[in-house]
Amino acid sequence: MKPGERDIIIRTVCRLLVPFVQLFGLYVIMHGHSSPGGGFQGGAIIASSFILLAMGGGYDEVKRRFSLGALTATTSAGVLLYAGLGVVCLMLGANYLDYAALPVSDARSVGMLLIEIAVGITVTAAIISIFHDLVTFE
Amino acid sequence: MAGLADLIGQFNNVTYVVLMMIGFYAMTGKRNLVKKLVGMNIFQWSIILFVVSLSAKRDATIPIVLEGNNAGALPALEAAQYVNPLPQVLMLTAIVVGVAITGVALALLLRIYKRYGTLEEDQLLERIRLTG
Amino acid sequence: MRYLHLVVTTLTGLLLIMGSLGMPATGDPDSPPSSHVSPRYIEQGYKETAVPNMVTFVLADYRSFDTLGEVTVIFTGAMAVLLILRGARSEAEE
Amino acid sequence: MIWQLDLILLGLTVACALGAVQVRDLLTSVVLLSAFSLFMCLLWIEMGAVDVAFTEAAVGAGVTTVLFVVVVLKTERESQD
Repeated sequence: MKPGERDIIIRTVCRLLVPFVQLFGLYVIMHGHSSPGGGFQGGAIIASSFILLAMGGGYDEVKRRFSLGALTATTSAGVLLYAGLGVVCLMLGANYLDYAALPVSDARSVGMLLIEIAVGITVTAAIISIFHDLVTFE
Repeated sequence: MAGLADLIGQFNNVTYVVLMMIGFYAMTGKRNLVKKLVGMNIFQWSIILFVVSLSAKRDATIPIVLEGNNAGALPALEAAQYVNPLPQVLMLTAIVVGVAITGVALALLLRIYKRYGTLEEDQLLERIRLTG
Repeated sequence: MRYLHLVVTTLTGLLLIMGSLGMPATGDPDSPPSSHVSPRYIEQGYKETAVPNMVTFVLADYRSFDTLGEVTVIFTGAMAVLLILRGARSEAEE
Repeated sequence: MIWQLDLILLGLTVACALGAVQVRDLLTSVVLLSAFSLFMCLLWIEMGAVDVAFTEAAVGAGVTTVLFVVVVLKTERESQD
């Protein structure tokens, strides 16, 4: 076994666990309305699934799956989605971030779900980005 | 029994001060920069402990509305039944911001180690003086 | 001077303990933080927003500005790490 | 709130914090910090702050520890004090 290589059991178990961890993270984001959870927690769980992949398969495995530019763009996309929802409310004639103006039923609940998704995207991308920068620094 | 209840009520307040003293001691007294960062994290969590302690209430349940006991009608909610959600919200965001702060501090540590080759404060000061 | 930090730590701790003895006891339902604005959130929030989790609706609805600020702070943290570490690499390559 | 449980958990957090500050091996220090964070998480469940406890378990005990371990392994493991 070469120095940078992991045992096949660790590698396989980590790779098998990753989709379940990611699914649980999505569940936590989506179900934050009626149980403990939300964007911050779900984002951290999805980010830690990538960290698990890095621990199991070596960091090159993870780097093949996303580009750095896309990671930075995703970090900004979450903040822009959040601020953009506020601007949408402004255009519909209400105050900034006043979701009651959205033209759907249960508007405030739907607005909160969008906010949680935006927060989740930002937290996921930010934690992966920090982890990537710390690991690849020579 | 009033004396005992008062004493129990002050546990959290005293413990947050003790944890804060430990963190403050690590930040001022230890010379290793990673130790200082560990102290900073303990300090931060002691403040979070203090604020979350303000939200606790005796004989109250978690801040999620109990549904389904009478279908259709909205349950009448009493403030004394649920713990205070406001300090929890503020501290929820503070924890996640703490990770971002720790990340920036660790990045600075890596840069310092690359440039000076040490993380001990006294050796670091000496090398800074030597190289100018 | 060697034990100055211990003295400072002990003094700060004693002052804080003295100050915190006047705090409301933990678990007091009528303490000032629990009697000002949070009863309004607990009693009216579910009717107004149809979301059962109180932490979620205070976080994402009533205090949405606050959360926007926090998300911006996390974004800024990620960008700061990027500039500190990846900026160093391009500096070394030049 | 159960005050007996509260007292035990507060004692454990203080012990973990003292250990994390005093031990010389930095990797042990980081792992003790993670344990400290996990006891804090239990303390918050006991106080009824489930969302904060969830965040703490995911972020404080998970991600922070990984970041610290990465830095300790990339620099020195021994500390002078």
